[in-house]
Amino acid sequence: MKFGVIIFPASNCAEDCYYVLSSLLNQNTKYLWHKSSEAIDTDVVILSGGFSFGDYLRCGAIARFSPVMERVIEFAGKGGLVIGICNGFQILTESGLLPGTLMKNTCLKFICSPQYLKVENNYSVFSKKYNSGDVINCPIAHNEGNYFADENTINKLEKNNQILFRYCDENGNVNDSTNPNGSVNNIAGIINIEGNVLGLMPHPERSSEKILLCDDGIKLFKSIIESYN
Amino acid sequence: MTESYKQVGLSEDEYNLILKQLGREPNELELNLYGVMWSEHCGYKNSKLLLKMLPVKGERVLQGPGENAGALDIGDGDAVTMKVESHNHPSALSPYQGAATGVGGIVRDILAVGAYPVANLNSLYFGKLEKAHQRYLLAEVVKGIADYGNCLGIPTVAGEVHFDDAYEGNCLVNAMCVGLTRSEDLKTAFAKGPGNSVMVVGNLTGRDGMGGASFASQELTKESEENRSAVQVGDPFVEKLLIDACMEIFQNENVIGVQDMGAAGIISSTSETASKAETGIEIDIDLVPKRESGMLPYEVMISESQERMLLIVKEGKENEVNKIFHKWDLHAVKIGNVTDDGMIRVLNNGIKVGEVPAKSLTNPPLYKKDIIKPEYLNYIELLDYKDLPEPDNYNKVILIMLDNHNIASKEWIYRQYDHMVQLNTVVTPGSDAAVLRIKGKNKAIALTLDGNGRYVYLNPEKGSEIVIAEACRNLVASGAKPIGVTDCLNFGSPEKPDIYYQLYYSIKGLANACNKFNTPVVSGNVSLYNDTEYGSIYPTPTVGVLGLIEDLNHITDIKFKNADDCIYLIGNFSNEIGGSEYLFEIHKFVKGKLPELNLDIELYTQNAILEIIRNGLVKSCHDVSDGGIAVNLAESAVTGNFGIDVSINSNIRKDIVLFGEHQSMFVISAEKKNENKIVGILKKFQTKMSYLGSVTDEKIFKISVNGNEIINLDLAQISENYKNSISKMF
Amino acid sequence: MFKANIYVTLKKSIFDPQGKAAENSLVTLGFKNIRNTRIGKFIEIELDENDKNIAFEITKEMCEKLLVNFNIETYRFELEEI
Amino acid sequence: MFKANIYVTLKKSIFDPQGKAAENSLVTLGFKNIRNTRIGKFIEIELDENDKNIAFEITKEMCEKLLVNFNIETYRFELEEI
Ligand SMILES: Nc1ncnc2c1ncn2[C@@H]1O[C@H](COP(=O)(O)OP(=O)(O)O)[C@@H](O)[C@H]1O
Ligand SMILES: [Mg+2]
Repeated sequence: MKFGVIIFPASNCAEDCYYVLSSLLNQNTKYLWHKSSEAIDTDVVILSGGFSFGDYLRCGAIARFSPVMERVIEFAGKGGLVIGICNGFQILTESGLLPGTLMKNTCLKFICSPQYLKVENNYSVFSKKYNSGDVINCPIAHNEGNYFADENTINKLEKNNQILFRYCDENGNVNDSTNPNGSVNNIAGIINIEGNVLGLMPHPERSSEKILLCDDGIKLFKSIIESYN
Repeated sequence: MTESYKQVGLSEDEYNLILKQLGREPNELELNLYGVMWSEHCGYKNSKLLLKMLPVKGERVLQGPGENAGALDIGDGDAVTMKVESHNHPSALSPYQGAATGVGGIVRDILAVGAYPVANLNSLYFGKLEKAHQRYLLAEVVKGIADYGNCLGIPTVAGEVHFDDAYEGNCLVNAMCVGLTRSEDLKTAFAKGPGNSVMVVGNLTGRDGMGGASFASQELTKESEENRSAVQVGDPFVEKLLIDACMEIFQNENVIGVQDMGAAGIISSTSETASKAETGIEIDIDLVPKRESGMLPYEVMISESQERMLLIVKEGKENEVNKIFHKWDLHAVKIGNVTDDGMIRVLNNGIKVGEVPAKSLTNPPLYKKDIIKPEYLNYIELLDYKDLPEPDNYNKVILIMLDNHNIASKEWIYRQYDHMVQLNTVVTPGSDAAVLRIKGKNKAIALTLDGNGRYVYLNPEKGSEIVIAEACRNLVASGAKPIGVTDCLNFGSPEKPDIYYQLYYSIKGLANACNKFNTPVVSGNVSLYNDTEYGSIYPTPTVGVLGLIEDLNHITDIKFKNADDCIYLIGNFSNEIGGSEYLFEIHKFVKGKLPELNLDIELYTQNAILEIIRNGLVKSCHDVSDGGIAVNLAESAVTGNFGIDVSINSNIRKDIVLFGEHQSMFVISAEKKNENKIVGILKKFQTKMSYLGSVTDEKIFKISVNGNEIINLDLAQISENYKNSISKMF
Repeated sequence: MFKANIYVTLKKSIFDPQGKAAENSLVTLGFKNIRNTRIGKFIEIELDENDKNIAFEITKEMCEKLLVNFNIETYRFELEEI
Repeated sequence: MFKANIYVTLKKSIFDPQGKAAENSLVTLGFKNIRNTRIGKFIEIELDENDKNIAFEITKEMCEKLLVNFNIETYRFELEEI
């Protein structure tokens, strides 16, 4: 399976994703340059975390206009798999590939911390290797992870099972006290209606190895690889 | 002309020296260049001779002081580079920008030696948080460090924060950066090869931080508070591009020398690189890409615009270099050439506007003063413990101690730092030291940044020895062998005899300890003139120490891991509590004798601990420091989420046993079955241990002294006081 | 030549934690009689364009394409001759 | 009752990396004839105060005490009766 990891100026988690895919999972992985307007020739595209264009103006707002994004939109339209992690999620919402907006955390601070997530369902290509209802640890590190969308949109997301991950505690409780950033309905990650585009604020690549925290996150990547084979 | 030297911060003698060296009067531009280059900040006039006491050589030293950052060999051809630097004055005036640009500056120092920055650390000292302005400073400084470092994708993995009235008018913000590279790829800052090109890369040059360098060498006064153009604005986005572009450019041989542009911008980077290489540099300021129009030549020369670097590039390779910067949406512009005449020659649109010998700019007069013992040191150590009432409720005392901001968890701060990016941070903030694994190798590095102004104030030499010893202890407790030091000397005005004495003896103390532990000083920084209307800060050397862990299995942290593990104490009690947090918090004294430190015993004990860790015999290890054994136990219990049942025997006072900051002391937890093996190893190092008790499933924190139970608290309460003390201030 | 002064504000219906935090601090400082504090953006751009109508169109387009996120924000602007 | 519209901008001499980045992006999007893009804050506060002079003083004080960082920023405001 071929993975492409996009490098936007200041996407600082691109190398981390690359490392997990190529060194830990032995996948054929390459970088995609933000200025490239060539058609995407990988099976999966990853928009990694970081601070594309310094997160100036609004997170993801400037990156969305990079030439490569036209290609990503085209690729997603044809059913290609796209994952946006953290800043990548922000770029996906700015570019309209996913609904909603990531606003400032309600605490108004950057939060870097281990974080429990509830896997809402395992029907998605991105969550196959989990069981529905699993509680996993997947760290967060963001200033703007407060997911917002209007009621209508939220209702649709709920109804269509597009919410893949929610913030919770160690025992899977999903409520205000287990919501780190103010996201509507504790939303941590969603997919588009077609199911081929995933955006999530937590960093699965940061919990992909036992020596660092835990390896709960690697199953997300393994889910994709398995569904391809 | 005659009096204008004063305006640029030079003395009459210094001005006369310039006249002699030039054989004529300097013009205004030239005078300004001397002004910044001969400031303490750039020229180290008052400190350079003292710094010679520090050991700088060792089998692992690849690059010592004199380069942008020091470098140490960690085996297999890998090199770790590091440096710490102060941004105290800018942070006092504009805490957010001051701290942010402090991070930016130190990262460029690491970049300038050709290394990829892998970790940031910081050391922060403020007045007490009960005061609104100090809360503002803390919040802004932390946000500045976070916003800048997080954007760069460099994990901020460790540091220290202290609160004491001594820093009320003059906070300390020291930033440290650590880089990783291959030994053969280390870069130096030499402008070699006449004919080669001098290029500036990165951001445009504007009127930022005009005269910041000489400004940082003056006391803060009401007037300088007005002088606010000295504040620069950071652009972490461009810095990140600069890092990525430089890493790419370093892969070929076109770049001969690299120098970051920090204090005194173009003039310091050109004169330093030329002076080191015994060459000269001619530049035309008209070629410097500027952000503002109408900048005067001296403004261009000394501007402290951030995110710029100077490159010495092989003649004819300018386009290749520019191409790579272009790819990253940056420019690389040729502004001049290396020459062979030893002069820094400044042209403006082809017309010469100034010319001075490079070496004369980089060799200011060096001063050595008489060393006169300050009056206060004659009585500060006098303290009769009989006058101190012994506490009657130890539950209350330990809760107060944990609630003390100097001791309480710093989680509110480090949550704001991305400490995980780059996927190397094995031990995250909140333990004794941060541990980063080296990808693809079975080894890791441990890092800490530490200081103790109160100790150094009470006894500059001993206090400074303790600072190094304690930093090394943090590494050892993490399973690492300390291998090298970077230091930042934060002191008051060296023109005051008391301060000069503190500086001298502090450096001597650092040297004693570094010699003993074989941890040479590979880089550092000096920040003097930390005085305000209220007086000088405590003399505060902060030291960043690097440790090496040669097997990932040896990585150790402070958390208790399993119920029924045994808790042991290693080391001996000291009967002195001068300078301790306990004495300060409970009895409100800053006096007395420091706890005894014997450097030989310290070294044995550290080696013993390392040996038992390497034999896989310990579950957790934590050194005794601020707040003593009681706080040490509470930290391991809270972070591991276990109770303890411990009893200590000693014939000294209970409060001194529990809260004294005994040196060369560690607490470990281990399985009972390993006890004999541990004892056996300790014997070889002439070190003893005593059994204290055990880790328990019951969430109760129990300590007895000489058979009497004097502390019995719910872990939840201990945890509440320890964890929320700082966050509840905001 | 015109200068566009663009005001980007959060939609009324959207909670503004930053405004709330600033308001709380102001109240703590003793400014008791204040409410509905909102913090938005004030963007200034100089346009090298002499026709006011064209300048108007350009500014509008910049807002719609990049400067404003219509999920959560709204905007208005004025043009000032310079 | 008054509403204070407060405009906080970076001082002219201070570099505005954010404005620069937004401008670069606008230029790439084809808006070529623009310059000096600066991004500041637009703060709205409602004051429960009927005397315009007092409202003026209060607003000024809020700016000076909290809302503006005089190291790098400057401000102006207007009051709107509501
Ligand atoms: N306290 C110190 N201990 C050891 N080396 C020091 C100390 N202070 C400064 N140095 C060394 O002196 C040189 C000049 O320091 P500095 O002006 O801070 O460097 P830079 O211009 O790279 O910021 C550096 O090589 C630095 O490592
Ligand atoms: Mg340097």
